Amino acid sequence: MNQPVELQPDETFVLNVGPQHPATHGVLRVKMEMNGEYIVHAETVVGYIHRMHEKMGEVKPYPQFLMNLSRLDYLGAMGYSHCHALCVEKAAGIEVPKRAEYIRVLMVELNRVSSHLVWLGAFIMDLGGFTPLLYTFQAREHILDMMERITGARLTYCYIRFGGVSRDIDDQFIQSARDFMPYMRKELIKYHKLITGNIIFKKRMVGMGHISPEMCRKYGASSGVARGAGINFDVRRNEPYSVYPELEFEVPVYDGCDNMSRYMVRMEEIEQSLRIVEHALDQLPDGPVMPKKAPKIIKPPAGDYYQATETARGTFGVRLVSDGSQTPYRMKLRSPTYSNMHLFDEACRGLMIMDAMAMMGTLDLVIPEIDR
Amino acid sequence: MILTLTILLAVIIAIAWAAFNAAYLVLAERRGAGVIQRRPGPNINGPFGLLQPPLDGIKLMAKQLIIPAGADRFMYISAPVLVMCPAIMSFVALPYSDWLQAQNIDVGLLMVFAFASMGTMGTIFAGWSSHNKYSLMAAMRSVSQAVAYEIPMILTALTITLMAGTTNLNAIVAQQSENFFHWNIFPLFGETHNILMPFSFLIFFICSMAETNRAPFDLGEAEGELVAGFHIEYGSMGFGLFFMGEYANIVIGATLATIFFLGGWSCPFGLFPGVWWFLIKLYAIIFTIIWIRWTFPRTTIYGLLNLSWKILIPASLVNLLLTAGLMKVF
Amino acid sequence: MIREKLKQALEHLFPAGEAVPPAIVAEGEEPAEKTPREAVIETDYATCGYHLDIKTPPEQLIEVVSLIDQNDFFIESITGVDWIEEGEIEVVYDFSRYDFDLCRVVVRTRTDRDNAALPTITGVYAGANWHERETAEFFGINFIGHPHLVNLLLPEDSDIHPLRKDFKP
Amino acid sequence: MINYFREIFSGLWSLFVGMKVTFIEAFSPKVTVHYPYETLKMCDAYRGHIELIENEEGEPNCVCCMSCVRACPSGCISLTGEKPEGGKKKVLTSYHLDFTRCSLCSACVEACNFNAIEHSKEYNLASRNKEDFHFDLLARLRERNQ
Repeated sequence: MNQPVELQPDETFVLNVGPQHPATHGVLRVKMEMNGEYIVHAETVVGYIHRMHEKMGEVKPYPQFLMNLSRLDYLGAMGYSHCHALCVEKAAGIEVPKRAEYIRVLMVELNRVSSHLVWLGAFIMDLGGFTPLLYTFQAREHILDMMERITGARLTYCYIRFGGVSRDIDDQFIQSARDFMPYMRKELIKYHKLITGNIIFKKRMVGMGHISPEMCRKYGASSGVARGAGINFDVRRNEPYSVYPELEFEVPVYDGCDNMSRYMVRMEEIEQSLRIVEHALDQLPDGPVMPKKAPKIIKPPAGDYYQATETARGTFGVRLVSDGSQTPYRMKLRSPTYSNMHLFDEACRGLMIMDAMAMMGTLDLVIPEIDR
Repeated sequence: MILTLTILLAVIIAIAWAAFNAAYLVLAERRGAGVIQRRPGPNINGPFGLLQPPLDGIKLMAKQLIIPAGADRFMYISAPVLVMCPAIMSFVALPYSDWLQAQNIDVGLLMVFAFASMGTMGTIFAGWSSHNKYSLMAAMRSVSQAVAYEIPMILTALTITLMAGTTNLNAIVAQQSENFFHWNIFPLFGETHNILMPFSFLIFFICSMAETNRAPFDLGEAEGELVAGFHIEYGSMGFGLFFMGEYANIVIGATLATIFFLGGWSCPFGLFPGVWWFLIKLYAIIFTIIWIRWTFPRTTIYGLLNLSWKILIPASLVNLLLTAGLMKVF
Repeated sequence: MIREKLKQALEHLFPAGEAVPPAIVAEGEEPAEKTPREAVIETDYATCGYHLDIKTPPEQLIEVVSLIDQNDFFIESITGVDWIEEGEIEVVYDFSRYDFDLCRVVVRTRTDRDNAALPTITGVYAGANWHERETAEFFGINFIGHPHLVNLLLPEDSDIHPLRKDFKP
Repeated sequence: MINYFREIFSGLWSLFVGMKVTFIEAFSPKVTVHYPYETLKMCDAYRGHIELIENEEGEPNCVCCMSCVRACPSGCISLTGEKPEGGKKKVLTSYHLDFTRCSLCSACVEACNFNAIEHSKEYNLASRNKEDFHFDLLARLRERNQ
């Protein structure tokens, strides 16, 4: 509906969005070549907080690398530790007690809810509405309090160990998690009233920021970006791991390919995560949370192992190349936002800057996770 | 001589009132945001945080005014003045009751609008002279926005002038003074019964929000994409003047809405008219504006222009036409 | 089954390399001495986490990747492994599928350590751009034909290759 | 034409629905804690920096087995111990924690088999001076006992 006028090659100018910019949620820089308010060409520059986690993985023994995984993504740290633990357990053949696996899934899903809540608030803040951020933080605070009581930290949990988890959950946690469900559902209705129905919001979301399924495939997008493009893909169900086959949940898919679809996918994911938590609480088996003989020294046999999981931001993968020693030979961390962000360069072409910023918000960026 | 002194005093009081309002509305906004977001807001400095605005002012004045390299110095320095001065000047013509007014001007309405549109000049000066692409884009947005919203706003004001037959703000209020049903927003009785007036009020309200760059129309300072918009390069009191100018403009917009539609200082029941009624109405409107700001996300620039050119301008034109027709008929 | 289909198509592509039986490396067993340059190996998903392991020479890389692209796979990641003892760098391409016909494909290709160069696959998968840039800066591989091969995560002016095993900070 | 008006009115209505939500929230109680004036108690599992645990005599439980030093991913613990004349067990002579590098991962506490270290509940740890984060835990223990 809005078409830029034809321009001469020397009529564009370059706008540096970032490295410090309110919409980039961290140190990310986008070099935008602009025609007035229209983006002609964008180049994303990442790497400002690159910490070389992969090299750290090569020089540290397996258990010492555990805590690095929490530092990848400060909002959904649990999912990343989970993936790493699953990969190493698969390689080293460590059995995980059923209860521990359930607790992991519980925590991962709660973490997913809290991560999506931050995304929601920050995304609306990109659009200029400040208040929803504080409402979502109120709800998130309940989750963080719950998880802090068990894991001992609010963001960098470092809770999952090879073979189990570091600490069992107690009745108080179960009770507070159960109490949280109806509260969160009520909050979700509030968000839908305040945000989803709003005409200004709808005008900015529906039909804006087109990302096609083909583009998703070429760039390897996952999570809400792919599911918002009508791709019915969720590692939790397509490639079941952990105890997800035993739990009931649906994968929300919208095929609008626009901002609204991606937004709705994430909103429904919150509901589905609540459902998983409820179900996992019902089915929670008794037993230990660490195997009887948890191995102190982990030496996976030589080989190449891969494990993918669905974290809050999409498909996270760990490739582990072992040479049979105590330290990995190579530890590749495939981060989901990396692929999702890569797509931005192509997808934002021809958009106005404010629509591009809205689209960037729907990609659910966490910069340390791109940079690793 | 005495007359001149009286006028001078009145003007000084008007300016003080404008500055006071601008400063304390910042506090009111922050406290209001706190209430909506279930947190206290600034409450440390003084009782209820009442010392916050003067302390903020001292802090801003104590800061160095940094002029970026490559900036047009003259325009850069004059821009905040150009934003704040017209806003304060408008206060001279605004009546608060039948006697409380700096100067009763027969073309008060015209004067207020003339000064209000001058504020855009300051915005574009700031955006252009800052030597920053963000601020330039913001300035361009502000101008297109001001052009788009001035038209429906003035058309609505024209409707009021048509009904009142005068541009004297006092006279406009005087016509609505009897009771609630004589106000222009619900003119069921009196000479001007016009069922379209609630829509006029809505148009005027939206336009005054857009004119003053208020959320959800704050595209000139959209922090999500343009960081801080036209005042991105301003620090210290230069920034403070922009800030105060914005709030002074809000007061002007709300004052005009009160005068045009809500009967100014007249009481809803025709009893004890006075300045307090005016202030109650004024601040009710201002708080609604604050409430709106902390509820909605920002519109897009084309959404904003579409709203103006496709909805508000046709609506206000139709409104003007029908009002003229109704006045002819009755 | 996409796995069978892809496997057949790939075996067609490598007429020289005979199909190798599924190589499930049992615990304690020594891995094969000399891995063939080109092979399609069906691996055990439960132990490794992927289904097909394709070894290809660099010359045939684009052909293999195009074939995978035609079968609607999405690119998951590209990375390298520095086999310093063999004097080679292995570049690993991961592909997977969006539908329920689960098939993870790993494409491996090797290049000389000292003069590492490989053809780019950005022409096939646009999303390989960043992955290749990352691999290039970490391992010092020249992706021939890459449109914009500058450092991505490392500082723009650095010329270190930190994931090489002989890297000393 | 009808759609034009319907869109305007449904849009306006949605704005009022949103305003109602914030209006209700405005009359709900505050949820924040006014930090420097009120503080919350840290929960039991909270992981602060590590602290030595003392036995009944006020001496540290540590037997200098060095397992915490080995377990630490960042190498931020350094300790020395010596065997006193005629004594059987090693006695801790110094225990330094470089908190600038600690990532609070709890590996050292889990590695300890002698119940010698625990996490403190301290979180007010901001300083402009790097030296403030080189903790001498043994000195802190003695200080606590006095």
